[in-house]
Amino acid sequence: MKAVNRLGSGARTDSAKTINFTYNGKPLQGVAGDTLASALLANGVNLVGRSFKYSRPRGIVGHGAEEPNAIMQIGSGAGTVPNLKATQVELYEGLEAASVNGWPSVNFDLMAITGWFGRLMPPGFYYKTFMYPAKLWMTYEHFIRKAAGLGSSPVQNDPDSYDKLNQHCDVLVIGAGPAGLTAAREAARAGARVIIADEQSEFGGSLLASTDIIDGLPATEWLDAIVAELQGFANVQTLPRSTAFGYYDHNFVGILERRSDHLGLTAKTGARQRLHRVRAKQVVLAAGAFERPLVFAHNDIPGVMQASSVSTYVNRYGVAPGNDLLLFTTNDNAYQTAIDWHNAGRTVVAVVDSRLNPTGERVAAVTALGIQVMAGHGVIEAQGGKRVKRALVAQLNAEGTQVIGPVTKIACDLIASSGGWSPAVHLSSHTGAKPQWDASIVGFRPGKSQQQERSVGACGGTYTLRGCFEEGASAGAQAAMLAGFGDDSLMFPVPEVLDIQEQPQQALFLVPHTKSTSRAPSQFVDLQLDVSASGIELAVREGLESVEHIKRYTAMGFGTDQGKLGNINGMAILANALGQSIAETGTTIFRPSYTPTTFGAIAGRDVGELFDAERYTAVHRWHVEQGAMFEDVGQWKRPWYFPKQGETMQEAVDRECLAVRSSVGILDASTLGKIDIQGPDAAEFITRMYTNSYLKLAPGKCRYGVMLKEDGMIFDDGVCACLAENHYLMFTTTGGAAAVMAWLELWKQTEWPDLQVYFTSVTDHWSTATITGPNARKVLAKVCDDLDLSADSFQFMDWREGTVAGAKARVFRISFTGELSYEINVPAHYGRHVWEALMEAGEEFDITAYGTESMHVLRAEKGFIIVGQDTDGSMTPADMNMDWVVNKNKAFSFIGKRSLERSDSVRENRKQLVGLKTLDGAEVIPEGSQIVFDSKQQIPMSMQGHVTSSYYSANMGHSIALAVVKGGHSRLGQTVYCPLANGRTIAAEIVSSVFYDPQGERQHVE
Amino acid sequence: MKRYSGFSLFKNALSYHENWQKIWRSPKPKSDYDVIVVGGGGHGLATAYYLAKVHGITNVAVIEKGYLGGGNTARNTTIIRSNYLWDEAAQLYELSLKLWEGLSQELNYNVMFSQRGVLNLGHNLQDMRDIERRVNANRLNGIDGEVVTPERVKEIAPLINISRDCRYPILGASWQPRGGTARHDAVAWGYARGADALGVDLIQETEVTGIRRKNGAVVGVETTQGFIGARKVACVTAGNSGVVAAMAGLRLPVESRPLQALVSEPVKPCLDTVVMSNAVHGYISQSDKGDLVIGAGVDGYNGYGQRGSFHVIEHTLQAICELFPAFSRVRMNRQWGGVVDTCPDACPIISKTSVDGLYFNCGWGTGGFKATPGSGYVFADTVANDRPHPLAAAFNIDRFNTGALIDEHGAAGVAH
Amino acid sequence: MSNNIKRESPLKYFHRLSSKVANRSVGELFNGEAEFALVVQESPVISHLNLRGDANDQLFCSAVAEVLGLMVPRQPGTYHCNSEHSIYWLGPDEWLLVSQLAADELETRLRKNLSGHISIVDLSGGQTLINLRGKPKALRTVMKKSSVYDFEAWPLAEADCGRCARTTFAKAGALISNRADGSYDLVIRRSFADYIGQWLLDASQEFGCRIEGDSVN
Amino acid sequence: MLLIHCPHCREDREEEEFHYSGEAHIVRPLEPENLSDEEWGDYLFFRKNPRGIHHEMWHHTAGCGRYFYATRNTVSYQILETYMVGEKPQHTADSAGASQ
Ligand SMILES: Cc1cc2nc3c(=O)[nH]c(=O)nc-3n(C[C@H](O)[C@H](O)[C@H](O)COP(=O)(O)OP(=O)(O)OC[C@H]3O[C@@H](n4cnc5c(N)ncnc54)[C@H](O)[C@@H]3O)c2cc1C
Ligand SMILES: NC(=O)c1ccc[n+]([C@@H]2O[C@H](COP(=O)([O-])OP(=O)(O)OC[C@H]3O[C@@H](n4cnc5c(N)ncnc54)[C@H](O)[C@@H]3O)[C@@H](O)[C@H]2O)c1
Ligand SMILES: Cc1cc2nc3c(=O)[nH]c(=O)nc-3n(C[C@H](O)[C@H](O)[C@H](O)COP(=O)(O)O)c2cc1C
Ligand SMILES: [Zn+2]
Repeated sequence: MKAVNRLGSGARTDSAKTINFTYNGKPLQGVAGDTLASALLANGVNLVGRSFKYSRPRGIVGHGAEEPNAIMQIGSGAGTVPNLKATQVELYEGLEAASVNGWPSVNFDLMAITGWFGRLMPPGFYYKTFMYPAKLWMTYEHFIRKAAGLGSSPVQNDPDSYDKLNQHCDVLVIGAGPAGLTAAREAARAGARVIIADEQSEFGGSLLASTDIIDGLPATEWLDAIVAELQGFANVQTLPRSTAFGYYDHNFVGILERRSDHLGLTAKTGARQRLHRVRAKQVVLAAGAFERPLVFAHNDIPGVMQASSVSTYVNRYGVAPGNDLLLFTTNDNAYQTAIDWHNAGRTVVAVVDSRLNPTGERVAAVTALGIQVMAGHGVIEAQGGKRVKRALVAQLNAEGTQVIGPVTKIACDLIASSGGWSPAVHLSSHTGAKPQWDASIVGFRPGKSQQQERSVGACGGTYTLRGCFEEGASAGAQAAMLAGFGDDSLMFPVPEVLDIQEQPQQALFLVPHTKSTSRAPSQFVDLQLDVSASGIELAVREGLESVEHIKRYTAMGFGTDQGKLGNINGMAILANALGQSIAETGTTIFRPSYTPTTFGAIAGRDVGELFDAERYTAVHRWHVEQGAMFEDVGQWKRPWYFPKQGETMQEAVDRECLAVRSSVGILDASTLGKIDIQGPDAAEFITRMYTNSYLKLAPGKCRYGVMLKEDGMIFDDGVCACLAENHYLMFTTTGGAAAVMAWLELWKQTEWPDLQVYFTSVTDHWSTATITGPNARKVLAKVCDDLDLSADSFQFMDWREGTVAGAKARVFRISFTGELSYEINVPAHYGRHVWEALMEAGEEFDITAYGTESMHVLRAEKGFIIVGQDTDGSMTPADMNMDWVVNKNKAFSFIGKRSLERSDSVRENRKQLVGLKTLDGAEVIPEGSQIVFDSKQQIPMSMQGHVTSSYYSANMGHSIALAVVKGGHSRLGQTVYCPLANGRTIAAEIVSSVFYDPQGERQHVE
Repeated sequence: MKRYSGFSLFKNALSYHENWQKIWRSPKPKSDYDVIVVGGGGHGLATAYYLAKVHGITNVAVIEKGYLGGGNTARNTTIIRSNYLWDEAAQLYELSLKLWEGLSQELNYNVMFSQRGVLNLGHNLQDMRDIERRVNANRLNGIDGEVVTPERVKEIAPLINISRDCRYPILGASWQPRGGTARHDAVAWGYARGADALGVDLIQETEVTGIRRKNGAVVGVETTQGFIGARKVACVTAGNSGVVAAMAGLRLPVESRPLQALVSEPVKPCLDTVVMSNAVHGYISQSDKGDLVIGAGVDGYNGYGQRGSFHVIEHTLQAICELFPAFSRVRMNRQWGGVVDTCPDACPIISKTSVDGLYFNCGWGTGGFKATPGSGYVFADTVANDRPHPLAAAFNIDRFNTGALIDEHGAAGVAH
Repeated sequence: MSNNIKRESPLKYFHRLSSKVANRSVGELFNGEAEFALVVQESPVISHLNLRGDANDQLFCSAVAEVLGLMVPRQPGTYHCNSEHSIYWLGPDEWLLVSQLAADELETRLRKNLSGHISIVDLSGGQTLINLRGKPKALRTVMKKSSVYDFEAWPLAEADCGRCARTTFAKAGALISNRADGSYDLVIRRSFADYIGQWLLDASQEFGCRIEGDSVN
Repeated sequence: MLLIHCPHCREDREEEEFHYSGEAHIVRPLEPENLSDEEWGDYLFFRKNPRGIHHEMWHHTAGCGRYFYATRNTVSYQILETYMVGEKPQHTADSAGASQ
């Protein structure tokens, strides 16, 4: 295919360097500097897709972020990306592009849809139909869903990685057009740390397509110089291809930098995209403005384009998207498009100007070229199928609300329209600033600043180039000053440009037709979602009055362009239908993303194995080497069980549990939280936090405690040891460690600042090896010769400092298995050494490493609870049969005490911890089973409790379970039932929660 | 009220849609009502509808400070399910689910309730215990649900990652087939249209600024349009409940927090169910338009800003990329926030108050959309009869004094 | 304590690992010999002590100063150091001492000098000090990738003092300080060390990074 | 995304370093036993939750580990001041004009 519309090199393209790409499988050529859109237009591609609802043919209308139609699937396979706007895709060798909506087959009668079916689909039609018969809705929906979506998500994992930078700067400039560039230059010269970002591939904004002369130079040359100047500053970061997508509180701006997409989607150069998380002291918004299209009948036919886009394609890319241009405008500025088109050597059929008497300098220039200007006229309808063939032009009344003359048909294949400009108020709106209607510019200006920001240039409603320079420069200097740099005075002369005299524009939001809006051919407002002027009027007729209701009823602005093209027209049409002003009607809310932002980039590096930190103990590598299976407990990886060759989990756990009770086992308990507590008030403080008292705990002694929240419910538990006078060590659960630490600090710092006590987390400092079982002492004795381990001198609930395998250790004689146990704590850099020494010492006793699963079984055999498994935030110590741990007579009303006396806490029939013994001992009740007293009832059943922990106990030779049952403590011996999902019911007897060694004799191995 | 149907659509198309009736009137407020419902979200509108429909109380106004359904009703990720843990909550949400099942027909307005099923994923052993416990409770309460394996999860949501060697592998899930989503706006509009047709006045763009009392009893509300009298005032103002309660000198056990959500650009159907994960913290479904609707977390701090902190969005998308690595190249089109009224036990308050004639329905926090029909139903009954509906009794505000909380943090997840 | 027992520093299993420049798929670790823009050096096990006390108490300050030969930093976010010890501000009444001296010896000396309400806690096994040095751009970029803190705002460190901050590092935390040679010291927790090692290799893939250290000492 | 001035670190720090810890200045009753269930329930759960000026506790979790107070507008999210435990706020709902 020949590039029929290629004029040669544009200001930013090089026609000597060709680039091959495919579009819907067809090979095409573009040139260096092209976007996909300019290359498609160069090749004469009219149709780029079909509309969402009515499947109407659509062509490219814009040249940037505002493009609603040219939505493409780029690339294939794992690297594919859906929904890129062709206007924002830089061409690269081998690019594959495909339109996202079913490509029309030749025989497909496109207009039929808009004719009749289209009329059956006014806004809100879903809500009015598909209701009967009710059961068919899911079928209807199935078909509705088939039509859903634009492009397709990849189905393979993303091969790319993404990156983030936390940036801090004094002045952030968003947009590198004339306003932004001058702002950045002034701020940089003042010495501020400056970041300037622009969404486009190169800096320059509108200057990239400008024919202006600046400081005596062609705009693009002047541009190259200032960009080079900026890059020369050490304190400036220039970020092209970088979109500020969201403006958040306290001057936090998210910027997405596309680093390699322009090289090819599979180009591997490190991170594909980078998210800059910018905290700026001051922000200058110089994001430009969007040209507003004119809304006339069938304004969606391919070949209807934005006037500024036509100029951009001609000047910047060297592409003329058609032959015979008809320009339709309400303002002087767009006349430039006629001049550009004429200079490109193509025909300007006519300029249709809605104003009665346009006389500005550009108008004069156009007339001088011999181009016909039809003042006081409007294009009321475009005609054509897949491409504009002609325009229907008619005389309008002065207000532009009525057709008052005959309709003439003017042949053309390109209609450029300009209804004026709308400042890009998006980012300022993100901050909560409400855009303000300003009739003098026929547009919404950014509202009052809510943050340290200002909008300059076209973004603030200033449209002259000189004005943009002036505003940009002074905003840059001012922002720098407010950030602490310079004195607000300008360092550079404002660039010299020619002033062009312009006449006021006309406000025209809906071009009248000879037929009423409801009967005229569709006049599209939002092209992506097929929202038309008649749809908006219909919604108003149906009683919807709020602009937000209109948005939601018609879907206006919901698309991937977020209404950049159509919203202002839509709001004005709404205002008119409601008979109120545009100011009263207001806008919908602009929110991030300014343009869509890649999920992966927002996720950054924190994906896959780095999704969350994995915390390891000092012995972790040993566990890995032994082939342990791991369990996630919070961020920790804990060995779950250590299967031997060919063992099932149950076999491994049985073996581990038996080993502990018959000889000795070893557990890595390093993950338990440990808090060092020092200070004269330490005992008092600890006593306030636990339900029992620590005032009399002597050095060398340990005590088990339960901590409640103020609501009286169990929050954490663990042992607390007195290390020395005024010095304690508190153990917490693995998962509760951070929460307990914050809890202690909260009370100490905010409620009792006078108590003298300090807390320090020592969780990571200590590596803990628990050896447990009747032979535990013998093992320890082999590697420890400075402790008297005899039962009398080192008693249960004592701790001692000694040397274990050469390392200075704290040894705690506490037990979670009911067996003789020593928890050996050594500084973690000796952790693995000591562990291996214990393994070696234990070899003769067949010492067995066990994991959390066996630990759970062993403690359940003893009826010890696990907070978070046997409790769920609604359990008191009494519920857990642990009244013994509550000291009600302490002087200070410990945390949670008062709540234990509330009526619900003392209610009978609370769920209480019990043991369950299945009638068939081989049967293990699934954890989480619900308990009923009467198995014969109908559903809904009256549930009386549930199973919290349940195991097969190899030591007992039968299954055991812990459960909480209503009134359970007085129901020992009763039979309860667990109805399972598979229809079976397991019967079990309520027994004591202590299954093994109820007298606690096994502790006392001599 | 003219009924909607395929036929009415056809007929109106013939006349270029020029003759549709108004969905609701925009009346001037009367001086006096039997009941004023403060708050025109889904719950408030449903309350008004059932007051009129079930209890014949039609001299009712709904007063809404913005546009109808513009609060959290407009901002939620529309997940509907009833698989709550405790009996009290499960029964309330199940009543709701049953009402959802006939709601489009009841209202003659298609709320697009789509029973595409809801998966709640488990990523560690305790998650799985909790899931077992909840599903068992649901079954015995007559609520559908089952525990499914990772392989079954993959069948239901083919793009999900069930590999065992990711950071938080999926160990299983609960699956409630009757759960799903609905079109949130349509719910508000359907109830509004229904209530309006029964005579309820819907007063928009009018803020209640005070609650006038006499001898300890309510006599009406001050509004930005002046005083409006009422015998009973029923407040259903979600995130603003604390502010409204303060007008009557009351405090509530609720805190208002920003909760965020986001949508991707529309993509072709690739996720036909709702997937939620508490542990990695994200939840996702795909709308009928094709956008992925993703719920993010609650911000750490109180706020009335309808916007939140960006790091919450970052975390959510990390979770989504963890669950669905293929979505990493999909793009975020829009994000927003709502102000949710969080209760200490993650359960609502549906209650009379210490002020005669003043009622509150709030505290739905991150999960009240699914309850809209049931909440309106039991609240209307409570207001009409001045005593708690049996299913609302447990949700009395007194529970914060007695301690009889209904801790649904597990089943409520952190947010949905 | 006997000297022949094995000590393992927290980052031991990452010593001599490096990231390939760019193109590296996540998680792929290997030994390369190329030149690396970034070097992560774990110091051998040294003493880390957490010290608490009243900064407004002259006696406390002078007693600490006497033991260390260093002023107690009272200015938030600063540290002082000499050839043997460093003392970092962690909070208004909290400091970290990193020292070449054996932890129990230092603790004993301090306790002997100090009185009143204080706390000294040995954390030597629980954390490790790693130094990040390299080409300025690489270093700056990786720091920006890893932490929300604005390190560029710091003045250059001097030989005997500089700035420090406890802040986030990836999804973990760290005490970060600058050194006179332009490099950064990080004190991180042991249980997060592997994660941080992995993070650093990943985050610096565009430059190349190598982790060094004496694994056993 | 808040930028919070930690009065201990005397620096503006990123929100990610902090944890919000609820309403400030709620004093624990000295003798909980003597409170009625209502009074105790009020202390436990009932909060001001204002729309506007709010005094709240923050914890500099990833930083100095200290708690402090902040006066923040819950609508604009503007932080008017941060101050130490034990200090009184300079800005109150009254001083800032109506609490919106
Ligand atoms: C991001 C997000 C996601 C969520 N996802 C889910 C989900 O997936 N599933 C689910 O079940 N729930 C979800 N929820 C929760 C759900 O949205 C809410 O619980 C539910 O919509 C509350 O409905 P409502 O009618 O009570 O409140 P709203 O819809 O908020 O209505 C309250 C109304 O009261 C008005 N009002 C307030 N003050 C006054 C006053 N003084 N005068 C007059 N009017 C006033 C407000 O303007 C508002 O319109 C989510 C919420 C959010 C924010
Ligand atoms: N006479 C008229 O009617 C009229 C109307 C409008 C514009 N103009 C002309 O247009 C120019 C306006 O200059 P300007 O500097 O204000 O704007 P500009 O349009 O030249 O530059 C704005 C730049 O901001 C970028 N941008 C926008 N949003 C962004 C975001 N979120 N993130 C990153 N980058 C973003 C754009 O890509 C663009 O490059 C002047 O030359 C002016 O004369 C004239
Ligand atoms: C379920 C659901 C789906 C949505 N889908 C879209 C969408 O496709 N496009 C869009 O722009 N916004 C979408 N939104 C967001 C709304 O535009 C809007 O942001 C949200 O309702 C909050 O209102 P506000 O932004 O006006 O405050 C959706 C919202 C919800 C609740
Ligand atoms: Zn701090």
